[in-house]
Amino acid sequence: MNAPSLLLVAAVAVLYSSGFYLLLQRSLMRVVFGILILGHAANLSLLVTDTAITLPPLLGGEPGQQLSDPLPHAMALTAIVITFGVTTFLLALAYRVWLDDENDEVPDDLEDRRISRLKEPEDSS
Amino acid sequence: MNALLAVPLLVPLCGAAVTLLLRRTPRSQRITGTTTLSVVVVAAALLLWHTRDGTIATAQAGAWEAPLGITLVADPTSALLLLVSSVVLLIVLLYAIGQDIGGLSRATPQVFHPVYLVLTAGVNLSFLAGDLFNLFVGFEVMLTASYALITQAPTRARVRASMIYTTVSLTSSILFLTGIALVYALTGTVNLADVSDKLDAAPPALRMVLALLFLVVFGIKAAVVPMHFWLPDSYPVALTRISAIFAALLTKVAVYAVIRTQTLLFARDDTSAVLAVIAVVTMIVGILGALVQSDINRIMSFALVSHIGFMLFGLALGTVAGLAGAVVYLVHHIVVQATLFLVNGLIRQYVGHTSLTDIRGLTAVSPALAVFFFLPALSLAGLPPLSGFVAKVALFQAGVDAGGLLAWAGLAAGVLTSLLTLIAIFRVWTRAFWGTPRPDVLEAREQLRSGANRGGLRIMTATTGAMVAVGVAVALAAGPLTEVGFTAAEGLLDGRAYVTAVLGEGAR
Amino acid sequence: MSTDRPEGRPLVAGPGTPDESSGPPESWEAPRERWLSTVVRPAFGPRSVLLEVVTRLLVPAILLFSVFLLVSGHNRPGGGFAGGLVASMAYVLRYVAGGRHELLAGLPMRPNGLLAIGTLLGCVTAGLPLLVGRPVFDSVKWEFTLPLFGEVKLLSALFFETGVYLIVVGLVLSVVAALGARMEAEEEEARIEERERASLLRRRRAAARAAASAPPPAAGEEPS
Amino acid sequence: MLLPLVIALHALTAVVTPPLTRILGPRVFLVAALPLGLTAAWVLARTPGILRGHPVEASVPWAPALGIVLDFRVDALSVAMVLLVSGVGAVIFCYAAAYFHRGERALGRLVGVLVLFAAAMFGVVTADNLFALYVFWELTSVSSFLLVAHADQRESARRAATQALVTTAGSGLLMLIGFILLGHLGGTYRISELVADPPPGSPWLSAALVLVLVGAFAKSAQAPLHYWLPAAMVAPTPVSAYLHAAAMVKGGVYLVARLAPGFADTDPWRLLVLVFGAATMILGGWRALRQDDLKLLLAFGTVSQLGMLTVLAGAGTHTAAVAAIGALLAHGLFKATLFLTVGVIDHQAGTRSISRLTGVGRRMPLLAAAAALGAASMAGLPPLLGFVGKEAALEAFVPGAHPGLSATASAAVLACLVLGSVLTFAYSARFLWGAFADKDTVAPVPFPRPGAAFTAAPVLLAAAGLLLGVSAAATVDPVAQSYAAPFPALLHPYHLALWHGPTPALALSALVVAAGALLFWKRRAVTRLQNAMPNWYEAEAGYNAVIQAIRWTAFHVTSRTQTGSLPVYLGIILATVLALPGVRLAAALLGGDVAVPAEGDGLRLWDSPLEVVVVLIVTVTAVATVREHRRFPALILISALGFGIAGLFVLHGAPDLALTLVLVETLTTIILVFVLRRLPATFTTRPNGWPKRLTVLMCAAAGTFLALTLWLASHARTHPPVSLGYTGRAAEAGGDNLVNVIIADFRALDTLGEVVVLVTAAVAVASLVLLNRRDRIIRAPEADDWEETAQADSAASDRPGPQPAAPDPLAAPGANHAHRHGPKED
Repeated sequence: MNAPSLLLVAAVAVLYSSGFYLLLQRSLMRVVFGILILGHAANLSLLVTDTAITLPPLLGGEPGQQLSDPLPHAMALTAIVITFGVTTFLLALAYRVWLDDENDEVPDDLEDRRISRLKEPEDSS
Repeated sequence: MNALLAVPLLVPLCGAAVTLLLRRTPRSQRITGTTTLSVVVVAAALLLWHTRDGTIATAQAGAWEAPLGITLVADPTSALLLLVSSVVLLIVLLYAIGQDIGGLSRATPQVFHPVYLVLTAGVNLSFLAGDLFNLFVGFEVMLTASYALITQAPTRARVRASMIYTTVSLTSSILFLTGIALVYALTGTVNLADVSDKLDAAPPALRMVLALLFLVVFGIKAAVVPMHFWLPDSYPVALTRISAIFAALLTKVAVYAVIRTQTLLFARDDTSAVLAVIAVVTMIVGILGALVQSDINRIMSFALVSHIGFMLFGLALGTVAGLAGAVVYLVHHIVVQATLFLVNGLIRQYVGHTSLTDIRGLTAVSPALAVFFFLPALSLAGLPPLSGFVAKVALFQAGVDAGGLLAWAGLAAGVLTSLLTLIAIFRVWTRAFWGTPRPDVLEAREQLRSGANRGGLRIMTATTGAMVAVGVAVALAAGPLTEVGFTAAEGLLDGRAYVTAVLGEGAR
Repeated sequence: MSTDRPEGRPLVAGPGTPDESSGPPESWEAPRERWLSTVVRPAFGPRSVLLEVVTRLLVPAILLFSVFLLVSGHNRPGGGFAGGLVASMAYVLRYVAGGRHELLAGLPMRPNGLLAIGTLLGCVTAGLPLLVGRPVFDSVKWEFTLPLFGEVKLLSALFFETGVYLIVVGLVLSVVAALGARMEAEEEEARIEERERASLLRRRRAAARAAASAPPPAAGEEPS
Repeated sequence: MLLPLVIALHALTAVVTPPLTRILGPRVFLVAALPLGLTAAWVLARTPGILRGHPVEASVPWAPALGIVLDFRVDALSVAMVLLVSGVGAVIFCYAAAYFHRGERALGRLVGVLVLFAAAMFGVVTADNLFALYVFWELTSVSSFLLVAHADQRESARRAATQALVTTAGSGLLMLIGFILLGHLGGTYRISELVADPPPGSPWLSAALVLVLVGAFAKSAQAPLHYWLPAAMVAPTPVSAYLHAAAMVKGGVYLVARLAPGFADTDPWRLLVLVFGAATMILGGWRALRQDDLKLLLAFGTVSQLGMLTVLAGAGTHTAAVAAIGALLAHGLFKATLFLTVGVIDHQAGTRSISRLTGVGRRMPLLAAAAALGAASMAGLPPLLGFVGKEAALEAFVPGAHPGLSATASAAVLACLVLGSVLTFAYSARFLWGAFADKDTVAPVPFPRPGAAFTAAPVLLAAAGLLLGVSAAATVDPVAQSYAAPFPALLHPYHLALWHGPTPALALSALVVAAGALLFWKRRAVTRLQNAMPNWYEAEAGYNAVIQAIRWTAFHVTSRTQTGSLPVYLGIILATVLALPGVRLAAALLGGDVAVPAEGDGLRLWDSPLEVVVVLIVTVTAVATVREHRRFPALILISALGFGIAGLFVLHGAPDLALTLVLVETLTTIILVFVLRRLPATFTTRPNGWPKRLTVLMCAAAGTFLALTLWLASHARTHPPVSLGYTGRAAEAGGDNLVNVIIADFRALDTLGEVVVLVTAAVAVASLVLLNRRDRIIRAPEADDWEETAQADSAASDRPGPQPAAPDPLAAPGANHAHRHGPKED
């Protein structure tokens, strides 16, 4: 019925996979890139829930034409803008981390590392 | 009713805009913030009054009927949570104002006030959203505000923590968005009531996949084991006022979302086994983490993770009693966690840090502080006669009533967790509050109390006391609270009523 | 926040622009009257006259186009978002061509003001119907005839879209100001500080050396 | 409704007394004694009516929906307990007024909590609702926690308090589950109703009773949970006398006695009660024999006596019940007497060690006499109440006397009782000797004469024990009979009295005295024997081992899982996505539960050739971005990817989306350039903590899973989308562009939220970069030496102190330091 074409499904799969892969890296910028790609993947997912109709949802054309589903477009638009806002913040954050650490990496939590480096519990009380 | 449902969103947003404009005049910012939140408290109280008998209040934005426009919905569950969260938000704001007045904070009020009000709007929208995508937007509003808040006074540790926090939250948001795409693909709608209605016809296997996906999505935000690791690495590092609000509200909003989606959308799908296992693991792993830490804030954060398990346990039972227990536990936990973090903030003021290795004799430093810690600590451990006890009894009763292997596993985990919480929290008490305080701490206290920041410190202490009082009030009002809890739980389980209230009688 | 530090920062050494060098460079109180003036310093690379001229010509057109997108959005692709993004593109262009002073100079108001006004517009559009007992966001339509334009249809949604437009512009401006202009200023400042510190150190060391070498005999052989 | 008021009066006193302490000093205890004395008097006045079968009742609803109602009911058993809790309590409070010095540390806290404890204890013994009982029960645990640690500077006090709390509250939790189960089975949480009409026997009922008994045993220090009681002796003596003689430890016995009429015949109640009670009795007596510290001797004696009381209260026969009341009252009186005596000795002599005391009896004949009376009562000598109770106890287990009890069980218990009594006699004698005797080998310690008020309390209590013993038949017996009434009556019900004629019990008593005297006489041999025996009964080691095991587990679980590494956390989240919904989808596909699009039924390879090209661009750029480690090529790739997506949007009839995306992509690229040009030219490639193959596999699986679900879900759509409704309504909204109409009108609320996100993001970016810039500039150069200490960044950074001087460019490291110890923590 209205399942998207296999090609689009594959594109979505590749986008998600590469987004996840970048997300799992230590480099700050690659994490940001991962989020960007994942955002694309999610927006594309919203879009392809629609059938293969390619007419823009603009009224006023010839009556009786089947237009593409506008709701996913609206949601994807909202999502794009949200992702944009949040990505800029993430960028600023990444830049800040880099400034502080002189290091293009997501730093580990020090207290966790301290605890996991211990050989045994700190105190017995 | 239209106005009552819109006020908790629009008033904080207007407040945020006004405080953004008034960034040069802290005084008017404070007045705006306090007024705004007071209005929200009143609106939430009215809403709860209106819905206390199980009425479901709805408002159609733009006057478009339900599946076309966005619906705002308040049932007893959301109204109750709205009221509690806005009270907590107001008190924490007053605490922050006291801190600012006393010059005891490194936060920048120009940013704090607007963003805090945006956070309020986001939390409220999440509670009131009757639409899946709108819920997503509510979450995003709340989360973006939280990104801004967690980086207040950005020290290295805070920046590092917020990197973890932001990335994990974004991952969850992306998965949420994907989930919405899937729901729309399956049903062609995003209105919660409509989705609930139309999912009936969907293949059960796919429905189950979606149920589990949403469990993961909200589970990340609710810090459910094994997706909880980010929380103890980020919350404790933030400013007190902010970790208090995060601990009290953000995870609870996610728990609310879990409850809402699992009961309304996926009631037909039996996720109870998964939920019960997750609940048990969350309880145990969380509290084991708390036993190892040496920083009070981190102990509280792990305890927070652990007690999320209790609420999920109530949901996993799937009975009226279980859900009522979960709702009551939510209310209790919001207040208690906020109180404990505020107390930690006072400890920071007095001692300069919250590391257990170097704090002694707080009882001697400030008896009020000792009382303020002791009562919520008891409550967290579930000891009577405080709210934690009532909430725990509600859950345990529901578990015993339900019976079965999973219920008993949950009960066993609940008992063990309560005991370990007791050990963890009284480890803090015996080490930090008893003993002889260091002389320099006493000196610093005298300076603090006689210096220019005296007034601010008093406000902070008073507001912490107010939060303790709210906790005691929750315990005293356990009768009405449990009544509302049961009404709310019945409402949660009665998806038909929700659908009818939103879509009208003609639905289906 | 110590923007009031006295040490000099002749970031833009324009002659005859005293207010330029005395005021904090990253402040939004920067002068507004100039427009691709001689103190331009582009964000990237060397100054390019061609780019400046093109920018000068393009910016008003872009802004106009953005307003068109905003107004026509209800019937055609466009709307508040697209309009806002296009408008902010104009400012980004100015920044790229003219550097951060250009950006500051050309702003109608601070980004925070834009954000706040935009939010208020949105909230008011949403909340006004409540006062007359209608649901939030209930749309209102005014139709009236204007002498020149003829029949004009005014939707409350347009106010809302204007809010969106303002917010988008505010967002991009504050991001560009923060991640572009401010960082640039800071780096410059840090460099100057570094230089000052180094020269101060050098001077002190020289003074110390002078002092050490003043008592002449055998000083050079002592281990230091 | 006077009962809740009694508790309110206590609570009021608890609030008032701490401030009063500043004025009155230790005499504040006299004020504190008032509510207790009044309570005792009031209950005493109501006793006749209660004994006639009219219990005093009251009820305060709290959370009725959960059955949490504060029901109160005072019957004969409660009368006996209230007299101990409030009556004896009042005497102990008066004693405390003389015991404490004016300058005693934290006296206000002590008196407040002590009164609170008294209130809770009163609640425990009058509550008629399982939850109410639990509430007061745990309140006694918590207040005793604060009382035991009165000297909180001392590690031993802190440890003992924690131990007591963890043990009693921990087992209290099990008891709570037992209560809930009991209420669930019985359909009510009212104790009187449950006992009168117990639910039918079932495995669940047995489980409930076991859980309840665990709580009761822990509270009453039954072996092997008895270790906390001796340790809690670090508390001030009046506290010990009240908590650990008269009141708190009786709570468990009380609960057993309270439930016995309804549940004694349900397995395994009797077995548990008799076995643990008897074992505790002997163990406690045995250990009491070797103590040098008089207080510890009494503590172990208490453990032993509690064992006996548990046996009597739980046996569930008429005679045993009668004996229980007698022994309960007797124990409260004599043990309080003895504790108070030790308190006087300790207070005056500064020691309570047997090996250091000598000649106290000569100097304090009155105190010695009182103690002798108390010890005699403990040893079970006539004409004291202790003797009356012990006679009855022995009588209760004469084989064949009770149909409910098998002869062998009776005989075994009787043997234990006798053995326990022998030990009791021996340690009683040892106590008297140790405290008061002249010892040639010991150098005398200075012993100032105490005030009369100080010694009055033990004398008074000892006299009460004597008086009640002599008049047992008239005073104690009616209470005992009233309590024992529900048990199956015998032909000749047993009555408490001094003289029953020559009975087997009397003979056994004589045997006990003889054997006990022998044991005392041969005490050196006994000590040698005890030293030779292994210390296997040190239950405290068990507690410590459990705590250690918990900490060990906690440490290993946490240090393995909480790694602090973001890639690991995100990987686990992905793994969860795969493990929960992913596995479910795989199962559905394998099981054929879900329809897969087939040829002619929605299965299409592509929609248009152009789509193939664009998708190719998208996938190639996506994969290339993943593989690219240089910053600017990666930037170009990611922008190209964005434009490719926009192309797909155009192809799918979404011009608005495409327009917005193109604009957004352009801006994103520009901002990325701003940031990237400051970053290193290549990205770091340090491993992320996961094996690379696993990462690839996991990401590919997650991506495939999501895309596949999307495909299947779209295929399975059953309803037309709601958006069809927009077409007809767009005119109302006044626009032709449906997407825009949705954004600005139909779903304007979403848009409002969305722009608020933008506002917040803008503010956040600005605050992150613009503010606190001074700190960063100063800190940035010496970032490295921070690495290890940086955790203190937030915590240690800002203890209250003087403002740091304005940072001097020359003194960057110093400024850095000043920042770390800046003025404000938060």
